[in-house]
Amino acid sequence: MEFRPDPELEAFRQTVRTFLREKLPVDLAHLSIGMFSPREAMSRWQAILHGQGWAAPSWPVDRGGTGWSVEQRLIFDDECSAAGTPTQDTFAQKLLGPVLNHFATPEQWQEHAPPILKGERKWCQGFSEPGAGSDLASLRTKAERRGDHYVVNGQKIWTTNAHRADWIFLLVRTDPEARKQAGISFLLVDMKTPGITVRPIWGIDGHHHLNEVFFDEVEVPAANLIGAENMGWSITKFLLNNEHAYTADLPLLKRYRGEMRRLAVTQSVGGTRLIDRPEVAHRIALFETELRAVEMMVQRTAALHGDQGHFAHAMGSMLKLRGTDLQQRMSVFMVELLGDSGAVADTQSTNDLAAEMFFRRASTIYGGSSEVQRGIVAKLMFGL
Amino acid sequence: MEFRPDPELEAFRQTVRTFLREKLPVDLAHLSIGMFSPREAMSRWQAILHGQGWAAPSWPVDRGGTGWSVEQRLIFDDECSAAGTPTQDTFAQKLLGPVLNHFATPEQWQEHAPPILKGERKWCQGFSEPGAGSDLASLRTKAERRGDHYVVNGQKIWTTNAHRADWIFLLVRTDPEARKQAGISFLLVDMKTPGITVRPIWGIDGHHHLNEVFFDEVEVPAANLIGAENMGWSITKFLLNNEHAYTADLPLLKRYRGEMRRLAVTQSVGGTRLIDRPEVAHRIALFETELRAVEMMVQRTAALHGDQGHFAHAMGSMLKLRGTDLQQRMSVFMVELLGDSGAVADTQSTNDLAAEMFFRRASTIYGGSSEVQRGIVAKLMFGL
Amino acid sequence: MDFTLNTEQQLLSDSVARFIQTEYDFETRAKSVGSGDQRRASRWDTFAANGWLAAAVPGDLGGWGGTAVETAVISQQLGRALFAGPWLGSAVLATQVLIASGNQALIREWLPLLCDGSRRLALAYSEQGARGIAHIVETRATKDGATHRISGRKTLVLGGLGVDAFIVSARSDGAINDRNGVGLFLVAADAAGLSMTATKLHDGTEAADLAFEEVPATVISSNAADGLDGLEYGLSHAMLALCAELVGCMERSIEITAEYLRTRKQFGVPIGSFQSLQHRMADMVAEMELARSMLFAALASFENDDVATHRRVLDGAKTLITTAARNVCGQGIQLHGGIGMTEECAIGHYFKRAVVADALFGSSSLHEAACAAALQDELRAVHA
Amino acid sequence: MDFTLNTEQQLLSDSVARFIQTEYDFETRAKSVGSGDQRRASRWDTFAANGWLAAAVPGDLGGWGGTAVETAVISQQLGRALFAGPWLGSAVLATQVLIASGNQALIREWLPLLCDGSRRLALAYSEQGARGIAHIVETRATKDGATHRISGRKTLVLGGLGVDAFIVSARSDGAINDRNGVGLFLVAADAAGLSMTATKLHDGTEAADLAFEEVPATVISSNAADGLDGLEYGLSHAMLALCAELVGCMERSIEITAEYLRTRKQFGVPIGSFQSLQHRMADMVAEMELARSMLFAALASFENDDVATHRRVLDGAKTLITTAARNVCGQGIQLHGGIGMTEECAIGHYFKRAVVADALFGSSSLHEAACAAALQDELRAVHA
Repeated sequence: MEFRPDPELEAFRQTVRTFLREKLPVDLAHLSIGMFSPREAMSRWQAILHGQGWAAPSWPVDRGGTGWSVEQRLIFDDECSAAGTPTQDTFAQKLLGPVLNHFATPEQWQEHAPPILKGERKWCQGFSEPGAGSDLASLRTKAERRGDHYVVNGQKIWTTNAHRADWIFLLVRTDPEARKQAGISFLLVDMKTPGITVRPIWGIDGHHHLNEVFFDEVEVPAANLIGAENMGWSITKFLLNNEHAYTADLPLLKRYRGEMRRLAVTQSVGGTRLIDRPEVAHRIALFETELRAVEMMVQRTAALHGDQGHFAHAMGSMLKLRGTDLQQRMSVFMVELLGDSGAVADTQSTNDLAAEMFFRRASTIYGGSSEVQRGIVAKLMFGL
Repeated sequence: MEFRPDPELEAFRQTVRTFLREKLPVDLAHLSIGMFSPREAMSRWQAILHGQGWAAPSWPVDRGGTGWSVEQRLIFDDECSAAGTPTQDTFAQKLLGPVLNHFATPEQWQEHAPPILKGERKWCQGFSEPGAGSDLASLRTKAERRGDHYVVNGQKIWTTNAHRADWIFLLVRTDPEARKQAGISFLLVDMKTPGITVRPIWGIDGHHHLNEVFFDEVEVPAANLIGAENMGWSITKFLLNNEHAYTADLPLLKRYRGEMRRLAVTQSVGGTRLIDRPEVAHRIALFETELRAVEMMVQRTAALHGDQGHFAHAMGSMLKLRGTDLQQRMSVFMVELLGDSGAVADTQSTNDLAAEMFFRRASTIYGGSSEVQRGIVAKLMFGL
Repeated sequence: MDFTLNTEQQLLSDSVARFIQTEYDFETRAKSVGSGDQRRASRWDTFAANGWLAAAVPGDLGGWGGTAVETAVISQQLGRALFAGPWLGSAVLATQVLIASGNQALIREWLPLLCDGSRRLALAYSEQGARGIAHIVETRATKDGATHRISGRKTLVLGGLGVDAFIVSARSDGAINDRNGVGLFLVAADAAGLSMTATKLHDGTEAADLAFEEVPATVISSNAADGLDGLEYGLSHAMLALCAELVGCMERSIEITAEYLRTRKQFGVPIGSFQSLQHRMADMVAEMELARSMLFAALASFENDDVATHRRVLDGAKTLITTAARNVCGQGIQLHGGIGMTEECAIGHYFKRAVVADALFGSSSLHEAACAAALQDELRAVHA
Repeated sequence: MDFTLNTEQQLLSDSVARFIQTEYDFETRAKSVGSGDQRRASRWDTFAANGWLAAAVPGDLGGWGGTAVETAVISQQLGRALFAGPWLGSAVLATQVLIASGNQALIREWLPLLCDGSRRLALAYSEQGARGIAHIVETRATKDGATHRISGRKTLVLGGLGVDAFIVSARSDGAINDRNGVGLFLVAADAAGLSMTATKLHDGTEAADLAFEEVPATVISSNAADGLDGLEYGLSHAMLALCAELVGCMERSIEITAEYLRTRKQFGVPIGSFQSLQHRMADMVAEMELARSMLFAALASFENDDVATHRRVLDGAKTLITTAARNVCGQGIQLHGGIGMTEECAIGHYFKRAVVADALFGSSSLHEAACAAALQDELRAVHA
């Protein structure tokens, strides 16, 4: 056990910082505090990363990635967040990517990976269904094999960015007889295929990120099946088990900290700056302490590297529990710090923070709700 | 809906206050902050109350009680608490009393009620068993009818003050064939009966309040059976459903408030009184606000009077949940306010508060744990 | 005290409930909020015809002679439906401030018109640097012959769109924080030099920002102490209304959520059968009942106590109740899962109202600090 | 950074674990704590023989050359067993303050004797009006020829019974709050004018209160700045030890509770099958892992950062970790039910240790206030 900073990682941080200073266009920086970047900005930024050879921070070198360690990737994310870069396409990079790299045929990989690396194709994820939320395996969208095609019928919901995506990766039921997990397959579908209808879901943050996606006799080439038929559940488990150190969204929490500090010194009440009010300083200081603990918990989880044992998995769940809870408490307090304008929806300056706060109510719901995470932790840690 | 104070109740409060000022002996006042008063003090105080005609605040007039409304009793308790009187025998007054008044034969009443009123006989409650905590109905202590006696064998646990009590009221299994609740009876037993062994349980507060009580072939006259054989469970439900407005122990919370205020103005750090430190004032002010809400919730519950409907019952459970949680948080903070002496076990001045705090960890366990209360509320309020 | 509605109050409550049921269901509300034409949708004529606008206006001024209790009864019902019209801003806040101002001439002139719904006022008192605290005022009033001229900016003028005139707080003397020097003025909505920016709050309700440049104004109370006292008294009345509204919000949130738990299935069973969710619901309803109790405590204090005491209790109530509302409605979203995050589901709107409510009339942290300061003053005075 | 124990650390950890297992189980501990003869039971010879007393002593001073990390490794194991001997007071606190004092002559004289266990020191620094804050000192030191004379009172001298000498902080100049004027002195345990009162803390550990009346003392660091700096540096080391100990406490509390949940039955099933208890356990372990992460963050800061920064991080760590320990161990009692309230059940003792820990070296509220003040200083300096 040893807590001196690693000089190689420090050097890496400097490299990233220099790159960002030199290569991040001013008009792409700080476009939003937490939510998705505009599609156009993402594409431009992805192309710049591709030019640098940093197109896929989480992929291995022989697949066009950087081969970075989890620690390096956390530093990269930290610096990108501080510099305010656009986001990358998380669905393509972190969810589909590992699946392509691990399960795709060479032909499949060649068709789908390069457009991701270059920022030319955006993906969305078709997992949840109206009747299958926390109980994902009860999904009912079905794909029937007819010749060299699957014909897909059914409905997905909560599909983030379906309206901006080019392709979707889908879980479908290919064997209606098999029990729950057993009959599920993993399918890649072009969003332009006839029979797909995207219907917007407006969120309580006043934005349109989520969608319903309807499939009506959608023909999908059988070549778009990843892995074998009916092995979709094990692919899903592989995909969901990947990123334990990321569940707390540390860069977001750090941006919140920055925002609070900014408000504390720029806002005042009765001529007194907020930071000079003890109750405000007290609250922010407590948040900062907790954030420091979460940050170290992320480091600990990162240091478990590829470990897929019970403890790593449980740490991912615990990080999500604590990180998202902190997210929600911090963002509510940020809005409180706004004072009167914290109530107002239509001013650009404050709307970002309030919309961000409303949006983050979902953090404890998606990606395995807090209730599901508690169940996982109890089972993994105590066999309860 | 109308919030003006009731002049009759205000006048009643003055009457109680005058009585306490005139009749409470100085050497009986403020003997402890929260826990049981010494037996001797209780007896002397009960005799004084008896002389005043106030021996049983919760009993009807024709049974030797005061016939006070719940509101009057709350005022009486409030004033007694402020004046620091010894406690009355809760087990006799509030648990056994209503049972005697409702189910006892005239002979039984005549034998047991007057000694309670005069303070001559102390009672304890024999309900819990090692295998029957939250699941009370699974109790196994059995009473076999042999002629005009029952013979009791088994074990009770968590028996508060068994070592100081003269009698015990017991739940026993009289029909081993019947299912759970059905075969239980309610029995009164003299603690001097041969075959009863009391073994102390030392608590984490360093005190001996609790006991195990063992019954080995204990002969109890059949005349000591309350109600019919095997109707003990309905008596128990009657007894436990009685006092919804009391579950939060409001007088205790008010004493805590007084204690915090006292510490805040008498203790200092670096020459600054605690009350002048913002973080201390902030915490106490928050507690006081919450206490004010609990106090009004008690009033609301009291105003439901004899109502035994779902809502009154649920209010009792909610009051217990919130009141005991507040108890624990306040008592922990009280100990924090003690500073260095908060760590020390053997100084009389501070030990009271710390022991009190440790003792109150049980508040969320006994009398239906918080988990049980939540289940009751969910069921009564939502049918879940 | 009496916690049940008397006959008149019950009729009042029923009449509002009937209006909600027949003319203001969630869909109607959503449409009116979306259309930007809330004033018509708010059916001010109905409010007048039913006497709601006169319910808490003293009898000798042509009202029904009710108190803040009647305001609370109406507000709670409106809170259940998330009523988005200018009830709080005009019917409570402006009306009560006008009454409390003591300017008999203006009261006699305006009050009948406010009660019959033919005229509407709004109160412009907060500023970005005041954050809802009444005595912090930068807006200046200077005497100009027979009239006054007002210059400055006001924020969060509730119900300010379409009013006939504004009541405006402005300072003729003293520094930003001084209690002395703050008066109340009446400004016609079409006065020269007054410009208005319509704003929409997160919950869809309308407000306005006002900018004053040498705007001519009529004095309501130039007497500094009277002006501020009247303003604060009216604000207290409105804070009670807001607290009652939030209790209504929580009631309905809990009902909606309970219904969802009974019908929504996951893993083949209604999710209400999961113990963790049952217990969550129990905690939510307990928090609501505690908040309702705090509302009652604040109503009682407003009725019975001196100004310093009732302000302190109201500060506490504002904090406790908005915090409870954010918790309860936030958990409502959580228990709904994804659907709770959507604009079309009612639950999220209740949460939004709770967030807006926290920003109105001063945020929780400000009120908590005020409670702490009041406690310090009290204890320092007693233990000097 | 490396979060796994290296070979030496693993050996160290294992050797302590073996000692605990073979010679210090819960019963042995209970006996030694009850007997009042903890010093013999603490097996100081074993501590010396295994090198634990020298583990964090620099190599050039005859130690093993470890750091606070080695102290933490040992403390965590001892925390698991609630070790009640003078480890924290003598082996960590007094030893590290002596080292940090920079008085080479005294260090050369005492350190070998402390490491081989033949002599023991304790630190007397806190006072009732100081509450663990080092620079608040009322005890006076006056020069008297070649020696100094000390007068005043010290509280909570950990491990103070049976030591050979005390390190004492005393003020030769300045007011109670001044950082200048505080020096460190060595006072023989049998010095004239020194009187000692043995105290027992809630967790059974021993401490002492000291009263000094013109007690002759040797200067360790009369240089005011050096003395206080050394004292605070040693205190930081001991705070880390205490935090590590609490992580050990939480680990064991959770293990004990999990085991209880698996075996204890109610309603015919192990209580660990109830979802609400499973989720509670998940929250407890998540809180523990967050606390462990905070410990690591504090260790890292102590190693890498300047004094002002590491003190701030340690202030945060002390608060976050003692709060976590009180929560986790308190919930441990709750999940045990009645049995958890008894002296003979281990779980309550872990809670008691957490309560004592909060009072040591300054309570949570003081440390939180210190964090808030540091944040204010930082932000004011940047945004003047």
